[in-house]
Amino acid sequence: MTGMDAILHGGLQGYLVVALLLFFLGLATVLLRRTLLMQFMGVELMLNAANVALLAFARFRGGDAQAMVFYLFIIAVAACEAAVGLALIIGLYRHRDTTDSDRAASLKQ
Amino acid sequence: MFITFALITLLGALGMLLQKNVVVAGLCMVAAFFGVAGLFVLLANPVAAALQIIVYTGAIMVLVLFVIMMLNSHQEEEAQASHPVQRWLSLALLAVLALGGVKLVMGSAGLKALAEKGSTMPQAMTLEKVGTALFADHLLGFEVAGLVLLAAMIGAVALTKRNL
Amino acid sequence: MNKYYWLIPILPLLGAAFNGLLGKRAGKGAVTLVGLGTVALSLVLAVSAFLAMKGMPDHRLVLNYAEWMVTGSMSVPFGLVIDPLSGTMMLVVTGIGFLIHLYSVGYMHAEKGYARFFSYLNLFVFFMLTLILGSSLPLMFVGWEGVGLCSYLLIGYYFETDFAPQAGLKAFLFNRVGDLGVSIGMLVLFASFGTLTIADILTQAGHLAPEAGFGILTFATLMLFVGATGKSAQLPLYLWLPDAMAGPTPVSALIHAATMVTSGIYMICRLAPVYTLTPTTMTVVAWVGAATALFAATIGLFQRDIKKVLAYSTISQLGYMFLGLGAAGFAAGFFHVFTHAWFKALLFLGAGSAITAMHHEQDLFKMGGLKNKTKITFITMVAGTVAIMGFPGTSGFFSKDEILYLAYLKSPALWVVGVVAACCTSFYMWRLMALAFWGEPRDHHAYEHAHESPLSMTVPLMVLAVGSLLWGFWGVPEAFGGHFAIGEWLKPALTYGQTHAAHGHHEGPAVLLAAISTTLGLVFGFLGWSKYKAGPAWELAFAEKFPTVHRVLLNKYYVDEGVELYLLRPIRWFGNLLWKLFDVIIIDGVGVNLPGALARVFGDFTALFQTGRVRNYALSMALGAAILLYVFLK
Amino acid sequence: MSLTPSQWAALLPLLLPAFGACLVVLMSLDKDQGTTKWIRGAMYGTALLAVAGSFWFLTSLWKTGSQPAFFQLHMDRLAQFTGIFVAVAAALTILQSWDHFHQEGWVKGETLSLLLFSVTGMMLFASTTHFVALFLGLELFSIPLYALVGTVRARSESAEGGMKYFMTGAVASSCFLMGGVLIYGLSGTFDLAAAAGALKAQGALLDPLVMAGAALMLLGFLFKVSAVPFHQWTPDAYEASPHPIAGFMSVATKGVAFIALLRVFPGSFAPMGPVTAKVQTVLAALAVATLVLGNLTALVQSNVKRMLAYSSISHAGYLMLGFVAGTPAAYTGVLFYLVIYLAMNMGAFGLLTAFGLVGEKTTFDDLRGLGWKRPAMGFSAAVFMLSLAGIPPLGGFYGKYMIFRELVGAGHVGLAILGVLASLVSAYYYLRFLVALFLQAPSAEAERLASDRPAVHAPLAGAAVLVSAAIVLAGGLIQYALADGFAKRAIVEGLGLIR
Amino acid sequence: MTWLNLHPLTFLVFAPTVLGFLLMALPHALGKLARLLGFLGALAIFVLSLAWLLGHNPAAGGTVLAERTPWFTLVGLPVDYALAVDGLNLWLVLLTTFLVPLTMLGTWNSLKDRMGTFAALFLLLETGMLGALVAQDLFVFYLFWEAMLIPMYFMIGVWGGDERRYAANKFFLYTLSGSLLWLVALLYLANKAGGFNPALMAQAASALPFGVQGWLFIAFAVAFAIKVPLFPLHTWLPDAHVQAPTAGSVILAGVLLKLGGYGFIRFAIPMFPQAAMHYAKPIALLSVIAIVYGALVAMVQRDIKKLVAYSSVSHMGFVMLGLASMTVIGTQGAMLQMLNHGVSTGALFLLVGMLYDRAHTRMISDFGGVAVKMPIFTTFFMIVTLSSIGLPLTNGFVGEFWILNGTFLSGFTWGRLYAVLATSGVLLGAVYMLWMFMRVFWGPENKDEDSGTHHLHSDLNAREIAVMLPIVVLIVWMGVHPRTFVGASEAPVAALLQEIKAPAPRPFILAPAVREAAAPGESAGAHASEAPVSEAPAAHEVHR
Repeated sequence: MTGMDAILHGGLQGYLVVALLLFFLGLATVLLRRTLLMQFMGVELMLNAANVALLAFARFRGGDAQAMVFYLFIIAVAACEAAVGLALIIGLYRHRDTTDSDRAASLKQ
Repeated sequence: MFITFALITLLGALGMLLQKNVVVAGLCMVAAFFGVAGLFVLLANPVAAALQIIVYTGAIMVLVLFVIMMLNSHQEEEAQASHPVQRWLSLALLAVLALGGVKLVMGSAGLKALAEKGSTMPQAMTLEKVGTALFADHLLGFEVAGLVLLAAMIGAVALTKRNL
Repeated sequence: MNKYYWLIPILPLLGAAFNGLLGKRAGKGAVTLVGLGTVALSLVLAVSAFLAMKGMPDHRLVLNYAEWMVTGSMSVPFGLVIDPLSGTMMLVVTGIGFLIHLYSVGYMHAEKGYARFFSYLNLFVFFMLTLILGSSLPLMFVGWEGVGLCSYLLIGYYFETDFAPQAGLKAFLFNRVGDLGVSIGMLVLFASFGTLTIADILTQAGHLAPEAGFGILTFATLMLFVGATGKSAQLPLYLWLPDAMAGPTPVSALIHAATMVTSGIYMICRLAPVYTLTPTTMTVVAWVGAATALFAATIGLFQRDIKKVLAYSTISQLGYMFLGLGAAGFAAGFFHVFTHAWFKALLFLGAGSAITAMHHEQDLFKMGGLKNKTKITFITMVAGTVAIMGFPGTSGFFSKDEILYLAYLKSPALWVVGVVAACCTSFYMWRLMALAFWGEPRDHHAYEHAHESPLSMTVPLMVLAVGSLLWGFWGVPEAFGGHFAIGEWLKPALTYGQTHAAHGHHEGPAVLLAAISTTLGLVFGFLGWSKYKAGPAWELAFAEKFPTVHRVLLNKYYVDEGVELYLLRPIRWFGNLLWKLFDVIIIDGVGVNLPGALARVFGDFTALFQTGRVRNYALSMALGAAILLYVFLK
Repeated sequence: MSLTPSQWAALLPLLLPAFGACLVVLMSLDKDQGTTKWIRGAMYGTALLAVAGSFWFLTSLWKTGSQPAFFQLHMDRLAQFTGIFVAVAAALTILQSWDHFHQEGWVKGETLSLLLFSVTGMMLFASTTHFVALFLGLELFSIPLYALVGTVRARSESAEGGMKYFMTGAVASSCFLMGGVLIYGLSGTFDLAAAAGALKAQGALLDPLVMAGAALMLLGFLFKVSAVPFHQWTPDAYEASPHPIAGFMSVATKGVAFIALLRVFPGSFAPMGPVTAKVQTVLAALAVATLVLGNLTALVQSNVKRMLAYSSISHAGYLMLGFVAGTPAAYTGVLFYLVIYLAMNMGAFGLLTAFGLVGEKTTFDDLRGLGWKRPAMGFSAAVFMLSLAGIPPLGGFYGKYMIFRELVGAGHVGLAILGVLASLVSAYYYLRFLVALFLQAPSAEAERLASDRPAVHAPLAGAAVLVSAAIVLAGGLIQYALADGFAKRAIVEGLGLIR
Repeated sequence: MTWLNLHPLTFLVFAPTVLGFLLMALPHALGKLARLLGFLGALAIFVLSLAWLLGHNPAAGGTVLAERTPWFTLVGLPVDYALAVDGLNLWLVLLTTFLVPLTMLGTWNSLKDRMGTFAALFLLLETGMLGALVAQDLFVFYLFWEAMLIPMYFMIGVWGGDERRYAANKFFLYTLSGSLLWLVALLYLANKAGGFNPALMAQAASALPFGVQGWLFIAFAVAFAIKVPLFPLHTWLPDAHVQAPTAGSVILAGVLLKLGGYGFIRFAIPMFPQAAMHYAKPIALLSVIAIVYGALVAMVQRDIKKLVAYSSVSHMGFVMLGLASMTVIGTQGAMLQMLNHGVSTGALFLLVGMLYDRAHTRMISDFGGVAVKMPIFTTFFMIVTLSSIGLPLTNGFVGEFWILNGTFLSGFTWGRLYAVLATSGVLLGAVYMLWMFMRVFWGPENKDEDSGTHHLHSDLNAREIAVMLPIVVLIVWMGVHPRTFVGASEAPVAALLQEIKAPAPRPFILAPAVREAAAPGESAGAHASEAPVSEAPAAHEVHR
């Protein structure tokens, strides 16, 4: 399989393209959305993109268990980030009564 | 199959990006996660697929949705009236990066070689393999991951609760 | 005895130190004793040194005592050189200096700063002797600047007044302009001769042909001459001298008539062998001298302040001396220095005596009729006046005549200028005499209390009067049957073995010239006396008839005002411009503060990127990612 | 898998803070932790003890010279150096936080425990070349820090700063992760040193995905060192966090990130020539941007903590110049600089506590005249500020000296000139600190407030400041011991770079 | 005791620091005690330095005391802890140790608070100055050079006038800007030479292309020129001087400025002889401009202290001119002029300080007739003024005379013209100093209620007289027997100039051959200064 074929038919390149696009969609969410929760979801998406790439590589490395272990850790870390991130968002909401990141901009210059 | 799951994933993500309603956006993301889980199945990795659904969709996304409800921020307060520089620069940048990424993937000789070599290699990811690797090679990582979880827990509590 | 000759200048210095530091506590008697005693001792030593010098085969005594400025190729010692020129001058300074010290005892007895005055006076004698005796140009320069300093201090003696400090400052600064010339001259001479020791320079110069080193020596001598115009109040640096009359009268007599102002002439004589090499300079000197003589004489015509008249007269006479020098008559010029020292000191002291008599009234128009009250002063003043006008047989006659004769030989035009100046001199001197001593007293109150001065003041007057009348016979020229003894006497000091400098007298109508100038002088003297003997009425009439001429002359051609307007103000303006524009705005503003301000502006600008919105932060990170990827994948 | 005693000794420095953290958490379960003295004392004592134990084991390890490597850990000299570095920073932070949180009116064990977790993460982060461990270490020290920044619940800015730090940090770690995954994908191993070797063997050094992976990993490090344009979280996070935490972040995060950068790029990736060249190019460009932007923005700050934040950004610029020079001596300079920087910045932030400045904002006006009131603190402040500006004979000068020297030696004269000009600009705002302390009289308002408030009593923070000042002075006086005896050995024996 | 025998210079340099830190540790209330201790310590150091430096002097010009021991390498280049006192710095060291206690005594009551800290900073400053003067390794020199900034910064900033913060910052940043760029050059050269030994660095420099040498020299020269300060890098000086407390001004003028000139003669010129000669002309031109410019600007100042500050610019211009001449006479003149300026301008600042302490104003227009109220003060001021304007037999004359002669004789074509131009500085010096003197001291007493003169109630007291007397003695001594003060530097200077192959002095040759080439009757002025140079340079290379 080469080129477009590989992408379209589930070759390694295909997974990577999906991973990269997912990654950039996540980044786009962070850059374009202003609701903190959305941005947070964008970050989760970016982590997930890394997961897709990781596991795709693992598959093409003959089912590398090392990568699978790393995937577990990444999930754990993602959960941690979720916990702390959401806690921070809640903390901010308590003070400002908003989850609009653009309105949480009193620290500047 | 691949193209289906890939589309589910990407469209879900795109929907999340574009959807004004946060709850709906969250649901779009759940779809994307399902798509990813599908991809994992295609990658002969049912364990990962299961974990993806359990942890991501089941735990993280529920948590997020819960917070969304709690904070009562169903909708963004204003439409996407962000600064045009931010918006257009972001879009331009993302476009360039995405195109560049695709080109990169296609132009990578190493990747191509790997793809060709890897398609012939054994593929299955079993729990046994994972367990061995986890407890033989990554004992340290395992412990550290535990610490990360503990720290995150303490942190989250410290941030939201008056006392432990 | 040689070992102790360094005491000649040092003794007055010690006197100055004593009077300056302890004088106030020691009391007047001690001050007088030390002030006069040190000068007297110095005089005695000077006579001894003079005799010792005469005993030397080549009439030259060079004494080195200690090193001073020694580095690299420069070696300037502390040393003395005594030869006929400096020896004579040394005697004049110590002698007349002593007389003036003596005179001051009377004149200054009531002053508050008695000790300070004597300290300055002694210091002046020290510097003057250093100037004269110094064995090297820098040492001479020590005296040169030092007498300027003393002049400054003495002019500013009445420092609580408005005018005196300014006059002092003016004197110092005009002198400094001249000193600039001397400094440059020294630089050139050192670069030319490799030494600054006078004897070495002169010896070397003696072996050079005229115009040796082409422009260089001309430049050097001209620069030195600039110094001379400053110190000797010649055009264009004469302006300070009239103002210097703000000082006490003995100061005017000592410094601004007899000694310091002649140091310019002395210096040129000292360097005569070098000047001989530079005819261009000599011509310049002659013309500057002649011009000054005439210029100052015309100003002197209508001055009302008795000391001002004498001041301009001094400037004029100094001009004569330079005229003499320029006409290659170093001896003649110096001869006039010598005679002038006597009669001008006499005139100043006489004027001082008259001023004291009139209770410090200096306006001639307010004097009058003093000849009955102050006999000695009157008689001695007459002696001085006839001497300065060149009455046949007096000292002034011989010295002035010699100069005019030499001037004629150089250029008849110089002679004409000289004669006109001489006529003016006769006129204003007799005007002065007539206004002060003849006629009716115009200030009766002052006149009633007028009295003759004490002995300490009149004795010097008498001594000086005799000298004024008789010293001329030291230099009777050949035309009048003499052999110009002073010229012979000074010759070794003026030529330093220079052979080509020995120029014989050309034939010329010497007697005829003398007759013309003397007659004219007498006529103008009589005119001055006759028009004023009854009071200033004639002048007032003249002023009405020719208002412009009178006003211009009375206001000294408005030179002071011109200098202020066209020189000093622009300089101050320029200084302000440099400061406010260049320093504050350009260097500090543009060079120093602007970068600082720009940095702040840029800082304010960069701070704008810190918007506080996390999306923007993420964008900048994405931008950074793009940059990283670009660089890595390029 | 059982560990040998020496391996335990090497692991203990990491374990002790983690144990300490758990213990402190247990103690803080007490409801009266904020009020009961002995519990507070026990919490702080435990934390200090944990850090001190870690320090003790590390120093004894350093003394024996053994450099065990097991699991994914390389407890080599560089790791030991890092451990000591972090332990000292943590100890100073703990001392300062005692006073700071008392001044703020709340004391919580969680902050200490989070700090200790962070310490463990940092030590791990800088002592491994295995990407999995690296990533876990990164997260282990980042996540507690996110929480610590947002921990001042009384202030809305605190949560805001924490949120910003978290959001940007999460993006950066995603990128870092993606980079690592790409490297893994093409090399087949998570061990970066092995990966570099494998890639070289495959001839895949120039593969675009490898390059992209390296670039994304670099991004992760640059974010942590707050290099422009990844720096924008820094001022906000510092301003938001409690003073001691800000100090700890500015010092430890940056230091550890630089050391990990050192270990990964010039260290593990050394075989990858093209990558090294690219890193130097990009660091040169970003260092210029960092120096210019950091210094110029610091120039116009009126808030002391923000000024210090921008100053820490600009210091990242100097340190990056050391990487541009790229010689072992330059890396030694970087380590030396970090040590001094640790003392300078911990000291500078400690001053805020020592002076008892609490509340929303700390402006230069609040500092006015304080130098004379507290002479020892004032003296220390002068030491820190002048050292930050790089004025000899203080420690900060020698760090810059080594870096600039190697930079010039490597032919980057232009960069060196830019660097010194940046120092010149920085001197202005550091002087401003001293101007406020010594050259200005306190405002009437400040005098009034001071008379109302009880006298500041911050003995521990004061002690921390004095210790920091002593380190800075020592860095100036016995610089050779610190540079040749400590930093250089970490580079030469730890990283295996020989000059 | 053995340690002291081995490290006398270390003791001299660091004893002030130790004492200074002790004083700093004294409680605030003991300020007066600290002041006394500081003074006594400084005095002791002066006495020690006199005893050691003049007592140990076996041969004039040689090294008097020296220490050298390897210090550190800091992962690479070796730095030697090398200190030495030789002919070039002997008297500058003594000037420093002399001025410090003298200034302390002279400003005894000028400060009202924080006297202890001030004394301590003063002692720290002394360490910086002494260290920079005796350092024989460029790294060590740089350390001390920069270390001087800190105490001076605080002295100006804390105890200065109304604009003190601006002035202190300006002083600090101005000086730092020069020295930082210089540091880059230093590092560049050190990398080439493999160390900071000046001799090795000079060797390495000579191997570099001329263009590089030129840039390195410029970097050195700018750093030193800022300190001197040479036009147009002088604008920090007026601010710093005016705002600094008296003691700061004295030491700033007395010693700190000297280090710039000293840096040239010790390092910049010997290390880059070719470049130094190449850039001698611009430096000399700037010096001449500084001389005239400083004087003109000084003339129009209204603040006495600012006037003196600008006079420093003018006087230090002479120093630079002398150094640029590259002749023994000129360089020796510069060496002497540095000492002169230290003594005279230092004394002027002291005197202005004494006046300010009494009148609380420094504006010229606030005074008038001070001589009536303070005769002793007036006398001292007069003497120092005369020294400042270079009256013969005072110190000012000899230095300026040598510099002018050296420049005039210089082997450079521009020498003669510049020397002639520079003489105008002597005139202008008299103008601004005496004009100021007249307006302040002479004239009718200013009876205005809030005038400065009105506030003058006492003449100098015994302490102040005791401060001024040594200065007056020095002024005369240096003027009458300058050899005492430059004898030591004669041989090193001559050796240095020979070593760098400075162009031989070019006297005028009054030989017949030259005479015939002349066009008779040409205008003398322009001719003399330039013509022989341009027409027949070869003929004039004869060393007289």
